[in-house]
Amino acid sequence: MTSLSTTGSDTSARTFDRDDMMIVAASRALVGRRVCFVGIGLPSTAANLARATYAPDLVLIYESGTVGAKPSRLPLSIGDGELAATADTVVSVPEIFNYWLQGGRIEVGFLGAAQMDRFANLNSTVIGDYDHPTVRLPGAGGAPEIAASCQEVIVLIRQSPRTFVERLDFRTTVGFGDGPGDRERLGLRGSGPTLVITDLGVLRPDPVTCELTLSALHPGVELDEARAATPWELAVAPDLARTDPPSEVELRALRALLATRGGSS
Amino acid sequence: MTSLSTTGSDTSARTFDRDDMMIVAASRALVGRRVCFVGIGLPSTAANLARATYAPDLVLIYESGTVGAKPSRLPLSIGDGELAATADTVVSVPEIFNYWLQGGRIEVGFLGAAQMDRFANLNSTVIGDYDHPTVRLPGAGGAPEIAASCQEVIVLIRQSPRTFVERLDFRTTVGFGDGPGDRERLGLRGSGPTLVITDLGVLRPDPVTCELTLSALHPGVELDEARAATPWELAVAPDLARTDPPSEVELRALRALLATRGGSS
Amino acid sequence: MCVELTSRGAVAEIQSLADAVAATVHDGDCVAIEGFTHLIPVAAGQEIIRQGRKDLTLVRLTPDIVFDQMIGTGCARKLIFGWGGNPGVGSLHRFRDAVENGWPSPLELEEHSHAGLTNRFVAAAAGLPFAVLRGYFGTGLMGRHDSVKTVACPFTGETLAAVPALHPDVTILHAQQADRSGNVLMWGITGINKEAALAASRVLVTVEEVVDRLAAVPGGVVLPSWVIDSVAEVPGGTYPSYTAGYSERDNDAYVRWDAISRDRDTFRSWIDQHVMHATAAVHW
Amino acid sequence: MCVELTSRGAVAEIQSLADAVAATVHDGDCVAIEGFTHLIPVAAGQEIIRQGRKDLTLVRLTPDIVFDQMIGTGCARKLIFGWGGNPGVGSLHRFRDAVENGWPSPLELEEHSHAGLTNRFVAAAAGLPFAVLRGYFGTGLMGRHDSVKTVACPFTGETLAAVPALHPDVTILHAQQADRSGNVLMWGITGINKEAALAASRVLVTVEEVVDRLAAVPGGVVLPSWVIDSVAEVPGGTYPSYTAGYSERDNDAYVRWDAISRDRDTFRSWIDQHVMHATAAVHW
Repeated sequence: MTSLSTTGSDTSARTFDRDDMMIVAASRALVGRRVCFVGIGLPSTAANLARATYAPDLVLIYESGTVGAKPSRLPLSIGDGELAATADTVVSVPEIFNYWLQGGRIEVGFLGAAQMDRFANLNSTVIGDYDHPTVRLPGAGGAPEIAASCQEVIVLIRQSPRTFVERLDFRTTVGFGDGPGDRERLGLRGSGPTLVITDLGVLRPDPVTCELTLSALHPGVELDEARAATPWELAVAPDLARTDPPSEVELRALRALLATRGGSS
Repeated sequence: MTSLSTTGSDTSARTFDRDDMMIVAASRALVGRRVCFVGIGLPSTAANLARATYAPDLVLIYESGTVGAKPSRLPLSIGDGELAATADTVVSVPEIFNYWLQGGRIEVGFLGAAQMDRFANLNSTVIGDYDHPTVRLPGAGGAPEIAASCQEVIVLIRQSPRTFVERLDFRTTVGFGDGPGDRERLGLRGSGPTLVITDLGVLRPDPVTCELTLSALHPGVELDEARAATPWELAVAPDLARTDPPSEVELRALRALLATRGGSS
Repeated sequence: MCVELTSRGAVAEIQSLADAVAATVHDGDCVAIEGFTHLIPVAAGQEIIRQGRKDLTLVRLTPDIVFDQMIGTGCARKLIFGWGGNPGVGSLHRFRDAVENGWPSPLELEEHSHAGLTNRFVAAAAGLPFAVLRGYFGTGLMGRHDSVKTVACPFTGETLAAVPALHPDVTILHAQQADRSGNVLMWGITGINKEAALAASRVLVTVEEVVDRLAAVPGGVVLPSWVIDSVAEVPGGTYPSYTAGYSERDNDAYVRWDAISRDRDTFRSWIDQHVMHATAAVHW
Repeated sequence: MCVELTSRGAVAEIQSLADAVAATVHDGDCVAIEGFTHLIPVAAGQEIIRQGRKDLTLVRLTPDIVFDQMIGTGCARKLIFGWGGNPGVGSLHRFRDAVENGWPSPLELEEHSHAGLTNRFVAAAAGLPFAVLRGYFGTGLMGRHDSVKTVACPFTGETLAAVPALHPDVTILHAQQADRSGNVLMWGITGINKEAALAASRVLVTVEEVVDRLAAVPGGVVLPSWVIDSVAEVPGGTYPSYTAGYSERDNDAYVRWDAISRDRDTFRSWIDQHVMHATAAVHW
């Protein structure tokens, strides 16, 4: 993957790759948010980067029951001892799902997936037919209810014809279903995916059609590349923006965070 | 109330009244039981007497969430600090009701009431009409579900025409409902009240009719007195027994227990 | 039915008891005051009396002395409850007077078993419209109001009882400690406190003390600041109930209450003397 | 439907891991092995492999390495689960091989979301035939098996998802401590452990140590001896998972597992070497 650098600098501290940009963009999306439901991997890195930069009071909730975790190093699993040790409180799994998530107390949930369609529905179950899959993926975990009950959802997914698909092999998690009104019909109370952050740019649902619309491109990415990575006719916002590259502060904090990853990565 | 003494003794340690006999009889009913749901008052005294005598490993569960309480003094409320401090674990009220009681884990529950009918249904809600009561009683509390979900129920109630009634003013708690088959029809899973201990004797439900049948008289009580205290035609077991008077060991343990009651009584 | 999901405005504000009650409790509100035989926020209830709140729907598994006082002073229009008595002593005379004689005003009752009312809180905390339980069947509590219905298990066909979620406008609790960010710690018997807090639109917690760092204790239950609106430091605020680690239950006061509350005039002069002219926790 | 209420025979028996597994786990059983990313009873699962149990229905929110081993050695006929992966690493290759290629035997799947399977345990622990949740609607998980249905709220008319109670024949857990009476203490992330225990007919708990008196720790969860059947002392019994206060997660072992498990022969010789000839917790 090509590395880029922030404008007018050639120090290595300012070199970043597309994953870095994705994580930084996700961390920025958390500024002003209060309570975030976090999974391991990019979401956890982004949420902890937000804590380390512009959202020091962000409350992190992990599915394992840790509420208000303040890890000093990046956790490697959602049940990392560091999360429990630094949490305001550790509750049971039924309580996390029933009282905290379903109770509507979580502002933002982070999700990833193997496939996403234009209505931000997600597949993390199988590639191929369910009963005779080509690739059996891990499955739903907490994703369906995170997408149902968080007030907003941010999807982090790399953009390619393999991940952006016309038709999901399996719908694990509902974004906007088949389009406008579907979330309400299905009784899903949160607003759904308000933001999709990829390695190429940022997409937001159209307020009328619910279809994902490219609203920003990351530095060094041209519209043609985003279009090529999308098997459907990609909707593009008239005021297509350019993501600010990671600042020196953001990159330094990200490097410091990644350096804390214990064990193997 | 007249005091009696155990056979052949005139020491004051062996003097007992009818409440003592009731408590001792109830404590004996717990021998061989393992897990008991306890309310304050006579049930708590009886259960703790059982622990102090013949059932040292009896697990006491109070509605306040204390599981395995081992109070060294008689509690004055079900939320007494002594219960929490000596318990194996203290759980929430939803957990006590849903997991421990409704989950079917309690062997014996103790209940009292203001009124009882011949099918051991109980009233602890009102005397008189519900909407214009003569006496507004405290209400149901945990009683209906204790009666529904404990494997067996023991009722402790003083026997008089005021407490033993043809027709309850309000049915707070189901014993055997309107008779055979009613518990099953209502979906009540425990066996219901298998034992009613009064200040005069012991009643058990007839295995066929479910009607309470006098099976034993306490020392010093004659059948006529039990009949006079019962407004309906009291069924009497053919092998009507005589309760053994409290032993010296039982009375000494009871006195010691009552002496631990802190504050006012 | 889609329910609007909204996040709370901010972390808890630490304020005086008077300010906290003024900010969170309004005439006509549905007010749950919990604490199961322990951690009963008596001082907060008495502040509601001082502020003259009216028309409240009061909710509590076990209405006891503080509810007797609130009912006797005319704060309540309706009571949702499971067991209303003076624990270990007997009747609540002000409650009885309201129900039996309509004094000082009639009191509407929505009466449940403990398990039933507990599950109304559980459903609300869990963001569900109802909860299922084994209860009520065959009792006179069924059919007396519209908050108990039945539901069939879609797997076994079995009929079970259902109760609707109960969302108080405000839940009031007492806890041992809050930290300076407004995170709250309670331990010992915590009853239905967590569910009552998570069920409510607003949460007020009185605490024994505000500390720099919450204690690390076995059995501790933490409510994070961001689910609480107001915290007020009220040492001894549970009297004559108790706060494990801080105070003991005054059993004699419960007995004294029986005498005080039997007579309307005695009750009123007690309220005048002990509640109306006080500003914090009242010991008597 | 009336369910028979029966009390357990006695308090927990403290026995060897081999005896405990032999006593509680039988061919054809429904076996829940829990521990949410922490306290995973890996050694107990490996003892089941050593004893050659067959035809098991395995239940776990998050099947990981130990389930991969049990599936790859042919213990399982069916899997009830929510998320089956190698956390932080990727796929479970033995699980994939069973699902994708039927090796060593086909594996029937009953797949849920975490919230759904969680509530199957909750319903069982609570003695209810089903639980209600907001979930499944609009997803491919709905209608795939008969363990998700719908139920209408009798108060609002709203349609919600319902899942049936899950009663395992045996639930296996790991905890930090047991006392000599068989009371068990666990702390840290305790996941669905309490509900899984209370849902089951039999309960086996492996512990780091048997002590005279359980520690008094914040966040401790106690399961009393009278809801447990067997306790076995297996220090390090969660490796490569961890036990807070006793061991740390071996993250590298999870990565090594990826390589070991990719190839059937490598997997089989690893099992032979590390599991079949061991008697207690296996470190590798």
